[in-house]
Amino acid sequence: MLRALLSDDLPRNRFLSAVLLLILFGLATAPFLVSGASAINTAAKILIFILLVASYDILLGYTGIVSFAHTMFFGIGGYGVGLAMHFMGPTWGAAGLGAALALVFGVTLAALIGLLSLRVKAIFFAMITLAVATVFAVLVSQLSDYTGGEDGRSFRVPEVLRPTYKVLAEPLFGTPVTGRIVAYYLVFVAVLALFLATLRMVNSPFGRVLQAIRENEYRAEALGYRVVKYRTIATCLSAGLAVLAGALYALWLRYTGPDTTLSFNIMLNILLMVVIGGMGTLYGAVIGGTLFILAENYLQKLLGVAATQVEGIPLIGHILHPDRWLLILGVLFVLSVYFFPTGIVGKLRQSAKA
Amino acid sequence: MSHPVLESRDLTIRFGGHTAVNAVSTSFHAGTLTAIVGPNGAGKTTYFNLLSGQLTASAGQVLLDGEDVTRLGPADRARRGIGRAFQITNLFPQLTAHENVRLAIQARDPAAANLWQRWTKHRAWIERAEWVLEEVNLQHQRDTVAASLSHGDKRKLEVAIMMALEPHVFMFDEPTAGMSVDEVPVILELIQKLKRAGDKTILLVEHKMDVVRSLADRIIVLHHGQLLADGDPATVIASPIVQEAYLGRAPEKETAHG
Amino acid sequence: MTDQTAKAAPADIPRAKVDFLPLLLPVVLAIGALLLIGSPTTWLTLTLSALAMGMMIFVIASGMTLVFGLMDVINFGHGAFIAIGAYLAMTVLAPLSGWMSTDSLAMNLSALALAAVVATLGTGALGMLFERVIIRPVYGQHLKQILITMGGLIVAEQALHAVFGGDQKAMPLPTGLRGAIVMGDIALEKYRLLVVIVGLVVFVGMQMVLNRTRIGLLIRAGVENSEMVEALGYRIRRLFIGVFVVGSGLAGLGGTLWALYRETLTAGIANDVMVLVFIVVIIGGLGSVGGCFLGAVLVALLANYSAFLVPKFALVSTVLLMVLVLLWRPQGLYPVAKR
Amino acid sequence: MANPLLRMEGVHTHIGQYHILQGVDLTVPDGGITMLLGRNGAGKTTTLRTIMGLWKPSQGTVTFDGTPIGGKDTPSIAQAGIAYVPETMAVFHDLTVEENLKLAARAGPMDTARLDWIFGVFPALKRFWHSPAGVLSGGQKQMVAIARAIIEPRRLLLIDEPTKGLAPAIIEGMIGAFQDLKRQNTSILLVEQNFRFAAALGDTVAVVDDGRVVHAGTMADLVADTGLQERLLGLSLDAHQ
Amino acid sequence: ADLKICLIAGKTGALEAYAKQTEVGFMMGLEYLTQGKNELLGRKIQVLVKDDQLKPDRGKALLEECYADDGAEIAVGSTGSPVALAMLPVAEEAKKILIVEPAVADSITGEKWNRYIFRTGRSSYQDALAAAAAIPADVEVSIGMMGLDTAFGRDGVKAFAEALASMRPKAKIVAEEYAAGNTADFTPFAERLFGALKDKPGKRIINFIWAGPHPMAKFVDMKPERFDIMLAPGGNILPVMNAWKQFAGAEGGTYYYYSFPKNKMNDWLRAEYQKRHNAPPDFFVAGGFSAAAAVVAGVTKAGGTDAEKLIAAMEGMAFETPKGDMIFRAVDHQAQQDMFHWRIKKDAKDNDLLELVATIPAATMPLPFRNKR
Ligand SMILES: Nc1ncnc2c1ncn2[C@@H]1O[C@H](COP(=O)(O)OP(=O)(O)OP(=O)(O)O)[C@@H](O)[C@H]1O
Ligand SMILES: Nc1ncnc2c1ncn2[C@@H]1O[C@H](COP(=O)(O)OP(=O)(O)OP(=O)(O)O)[C@@H](O)[C@H]1O
Ligand SMILES: [Mg+2]
Ligand SMILES: [Mg+2]
Repeated sequence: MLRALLSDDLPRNRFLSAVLLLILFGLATAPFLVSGASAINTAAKILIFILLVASYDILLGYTGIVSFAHTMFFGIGGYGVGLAMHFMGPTWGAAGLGAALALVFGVTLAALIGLLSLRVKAIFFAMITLAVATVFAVLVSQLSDYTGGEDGRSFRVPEVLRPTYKVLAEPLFGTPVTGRIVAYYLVFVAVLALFLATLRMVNSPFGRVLQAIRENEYRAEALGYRVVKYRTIATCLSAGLAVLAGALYALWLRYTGPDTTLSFNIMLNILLMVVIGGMGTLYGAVIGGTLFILAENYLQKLLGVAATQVEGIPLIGHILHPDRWLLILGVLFVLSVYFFPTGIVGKLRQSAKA
Repeated sequence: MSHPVLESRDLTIRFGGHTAVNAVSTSFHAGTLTAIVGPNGAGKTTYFNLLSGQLTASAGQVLLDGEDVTRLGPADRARRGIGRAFQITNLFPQLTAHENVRLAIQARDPAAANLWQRWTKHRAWIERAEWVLEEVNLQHQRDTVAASLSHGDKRKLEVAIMMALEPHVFMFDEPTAGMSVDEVPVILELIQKLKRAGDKTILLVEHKMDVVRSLADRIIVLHHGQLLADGDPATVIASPIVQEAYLGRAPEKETAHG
Repeated sequence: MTDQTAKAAPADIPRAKVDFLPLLLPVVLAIGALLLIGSPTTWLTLTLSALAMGMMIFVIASGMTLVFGLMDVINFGHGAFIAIGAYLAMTVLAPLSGWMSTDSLAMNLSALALAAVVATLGTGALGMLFERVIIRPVYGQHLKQILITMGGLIVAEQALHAVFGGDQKAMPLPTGLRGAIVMGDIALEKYRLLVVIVGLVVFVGMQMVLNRTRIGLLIRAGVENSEMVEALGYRIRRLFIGVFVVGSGLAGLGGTLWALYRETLTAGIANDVMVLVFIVVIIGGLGSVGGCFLGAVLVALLANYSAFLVPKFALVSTVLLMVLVLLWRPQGLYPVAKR
Repeated sequence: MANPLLRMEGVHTHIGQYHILQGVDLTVPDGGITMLLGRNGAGKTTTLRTIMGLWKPSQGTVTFDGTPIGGKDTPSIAQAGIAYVPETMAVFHDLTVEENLKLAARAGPMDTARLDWIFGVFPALKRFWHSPAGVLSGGQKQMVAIARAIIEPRRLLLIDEPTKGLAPAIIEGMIGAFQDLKRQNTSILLVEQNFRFAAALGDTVAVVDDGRVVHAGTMADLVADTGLQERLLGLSLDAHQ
Repeated sequence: ADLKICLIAGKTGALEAYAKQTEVGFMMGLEYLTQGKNELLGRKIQVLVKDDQLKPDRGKALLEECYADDGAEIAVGSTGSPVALAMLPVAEEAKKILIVEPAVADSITGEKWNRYIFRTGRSSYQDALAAAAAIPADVEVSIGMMGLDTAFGRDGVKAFAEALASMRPKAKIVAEEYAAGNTADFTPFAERLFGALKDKPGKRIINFIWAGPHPMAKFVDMKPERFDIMLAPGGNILPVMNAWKQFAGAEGGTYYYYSFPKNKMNDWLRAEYQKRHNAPPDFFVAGGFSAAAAVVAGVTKAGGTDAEKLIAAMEGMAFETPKGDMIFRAVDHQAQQDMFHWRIKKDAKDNDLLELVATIPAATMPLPFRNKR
């Protein structure tokens, strides 16, 4: 049963299993474990990024394609849902229609990019996707009458997802059960299901072929695999999942804008999450996503605490200042690439073998 | 005589000003092993590349089972039954020997592109891959990643991958180069077995004349991209042009050694 | 080429031909633009200023193309060196405000030269550190390079914030280089003339070193198989460090030029040009100095013409140019290597 | 026999966690040609790479011309006078044939006479002088790799399977070339599968198995003793033809 | 319990310098207005400063956290307009007051407004009115616009056109150019504007709607005086304006310049700020201070922090700030405020750059209502 659910791709390391279980448990109970807006917001963001990073790993880790356009698909999902709700009102129909249109648009775009440009060398493909993503971002900002430009769009969501909607009259474990909780579990279930589905796909015969293509496309072609076809399908799959992640994120934030979905910073964050977690293993997406979002959210607070301890010490006080959190994060990037060249999951599995 | 399985008509490729394969017309029949010999740079590998689709001809045609496949890519030709082992080892470096072979087996299965099945469900692939590894005497390296194999073992894996494809046209490009003397017979035996099956078309590029002599039904000689000689082994080897162009010495000396 | 190798080359093997086709691109572009713009003075103003801007982009990008192309290292941290170079130059210029504000052009220029030298050497030295700490573990792994150099960039940018503060700094031009030379209706900023000279010197210098010495060969070979280069008896590590130092130093020089052009300075000063730098490096064909030069000129020309003719299009024109070039020549205009 | 030019004593080499060489003892006499034989995966290539410093020995000593070189870095070992032809050839694909050789000639411009001698052995190099090495045929690449090692005189050549992929005519020429080198007092350590070639060229021989040298002696002894051949190399008459 | 106020700002990211000013100004405002006791209605004030990193999603999450987890009763923020806009619905859901400072987008007190939103910061439209006021009134003027190619720039140009129409009917916009923030070469834009303006009647001015590194110097280098064109770069923070020393005579409108407003609060701010930071207070320091003034005045008047009472108290409330009195308009909660028409001095020095041409009184600026109630 568990094997089937995980598609025979078990964590293969005791410590890793424990951490994954811990994350699963934490995410499943986040709203009640720690009450408050901060915890639930962080947990939801972790969920969405796990899905987003997993979808990117299909490209990067499994197929060996470097694309800088992944946030574009994330954005398409976000804008699909956001604009549909903004213009059509806060109904489920609008959300569904927006997501469906975004999915169709995103996957078509992915197929086009794939068919047109997957023949060129890897680094050039990366640059072409960067270009396409840039043009898309410019377009979104210039069509500000529809998209809201840099300001993005805030919109309302269906009644049951709003914070003002009370599900239970009484708080449960000290947490008031509002529409936010409903929205959270909507995201949770959707992400869990999509993640397991992704796991299944990378462990299918198809997924094996992707790995072969990553390893040696020339040889794969000689075995009879049409490389461009496989790559294009992988691109579409990955894009579709990113669209869905974007749609969920918009639904959760009740806002969509270039900074939350399209910015190059997010692209880099995704890359980091993949690499820190470990490329070519979806569990890496879970670990990488969770760690990164936690760091992004709590590093500053942590530094705030640390800074009070070292206040007055000249240089250290300067460096540990909460406003310099990015400095610390930068150092952490470098260190993690240093010490986890195969990602955390890779490292754990290696140590299991030795 | 039966239909040729594979045929090249005026097959030509030019790189810039250099014509690497020059209007080669010949055909290959089921049940025969044709050895292709010629000096270095004669165009043997390039000719293979044209037949299997790695390169597209500048002029001329390739016919497979009577159909024109000149414009098809390597994947499509592989699907139609062309198997190819490369001169310069061409593996999936970070995958194990077993996975390398399994991917070749999978390629023949319509389930290869299935998105939803678990690959672990395909016991048949796994078992067959093991069997193929045994065939080339590589079972002890089953779980070694290809990059860590010694050169000779890589050559064996290269052959194993082609065997796993179960093609009906086999193209060996110097299969025994770098293989140790005690391993060469394993490969030769394998090729013999294919020959005995009687319905396979086998092409072999090889510089070791003893190997060629022991296996070939027919030899063709390429020189400067052109077809220089074609015929049964004894005649071709004995012909003075071949002695001159390829072996670079008198025929007696060569036979004396054999 | 020495006599004896010339002898060794048989006559029937054609020499590698110089590829002139891409050189026509800027010419065609300029002529097309002249037809569309109509006014020759406007066209001339745009063209001259674009040529100068192209030189500046070239200097900024040249270090990147060296490192990117020759060592196969994608240095997203290039921008950090640009910024650091600019800050170094600012630090040098601050106490020299006397030299900067006199009317003596010689004094002006020596202040700038001093600043440029310090910026170049300083970033070069930092480059050595960067190579050791950041780059070395990730040779040959593009993705990791992108990430780790990104990390380096963030650290450097934040460090600049910590040292110099987050606010914008002024970086005024010296008196003698302010304003423009006006010829009829054409105005060309004086500073741009200086940039053209520096750009040409850098270009010629790099071409000489790469084409007339063994170094260029060694680096290209080393990228492909550093193990074999070592087995031939060369210390490829040192060479790579050297290349990285030079690349970083050029970034520092570029940063100095750029900040002076902008006349203001923030830690994020390089972010605006980095996209252009990437495009130029790609269009030129990873690692080709000549390609980078041509690419820079092309990009600058196109940016100016399109901004004048169809301003809306200006934003995407350079990206489009890159895509078109890649469709025509998938390896860039002057591919160095078949990677 | 002359003093040994190269001596390996009890050399162990690990690659990652794998223990590949398990105590190799090997000597290469000065001015002679030594053949290194053994089945696939025996450790021949690893032995050469260890000498060259491309793998670091974890134990044991490697002495070249009286000075220890075990653990030194590759460039120093190369500068001490050792040249290497790897089994993968490792020609620089982006560089032309000329540039490949130019790099190998550390001392400066290539010596014209020597170049002519190389062109004599490998005529194809002359024809492809200005072509990128990447477009050469398999055998032609092998020629570039060998030419690179002999473009300047070196004390010792480490050559991994030079005949693989070469046409018989070229192999004949190569035997001559190696004998020329020997006359110029260059010693050679040669890994070879082609026993006939090995027999024709070698003065001494060492057989590697499982990361150890299991036999060392003169070539003549081995050629004479078919029983020994069979035992060490699995050579049987029909396999060898 | 303590009275908790959240201050959300983009403390890291491109606008770091702005955010720092806001924070310092806000703190100094509280200090001055509570006479250093830091108490209001007998309750100790606790300010929770949060960094939204200029990310709208983060701003939103932080504001939720403020209201729900930290128990903040009032929130102030934020630096970037996209962040502020994303935060607006959170205030409405939480039913708590959000004072927007210093984000400028018109829609904050326009179409995106809700009744929990007040803004002490000036809107783009107010900037436009100030800029328009700096245009000569009695002569014919032809204006070329150099706008930043974002919603900010485009809205700014639109607002400026409207402001001209109502305040300076003799002035006309004859050309609009928009350039991306990362434009390297402004030559084509200058050429277009010069071309459009050079044969136009009356005074010729190029007006900038810009944020970030300013193209002013590049335009000066192109010698606009050849065509008798003046440059009006718009108000900006001190470090930017300090780079304009040599452009004596250029005019424009601004929100604040430390030496312009003459009142006790500003005197104290200038003196104290000079003492602590060895520089005159800038733009956003005054803004932060004003937000603090609004909080203190509102809470005092309402006698507590209950949102409904605060709304009732603050609608139409006048309060003192370093830049003079402000009034929260009852309809859209935008603070009406004086703006300043300036000119660059003859021998300007760092931090002594502008002279006041005229104060533009709040009452004379025709600021429309754009919100739906
Ligand atoms: N892509 C290419 N561009 C230019 N020339 C090429 C290219 N590929 C092959 N050639 C040339 O074509 C000729 C034939 O090469 P090919 O590899 O077919 O030789 P071969 O007969 O297989 O030789 P070998 O026995 O050495 O493997 C060679 O001279 C080679 O340089
Ligand atoms: N990079 C590596 N990582 C792990 N094991 C390796 C690696 N390279 C070689 N080996 C192993 O070391 C052993 C010796 O390899 P080596 O290449 O020295 O053999 P060889 O004698 O040269 O064989 P061949 O004749 O096939 O070239 C083999 O078992 C091989 O699998
Ligand atoms: Mg070949
Ligand atoms: Mg070997």
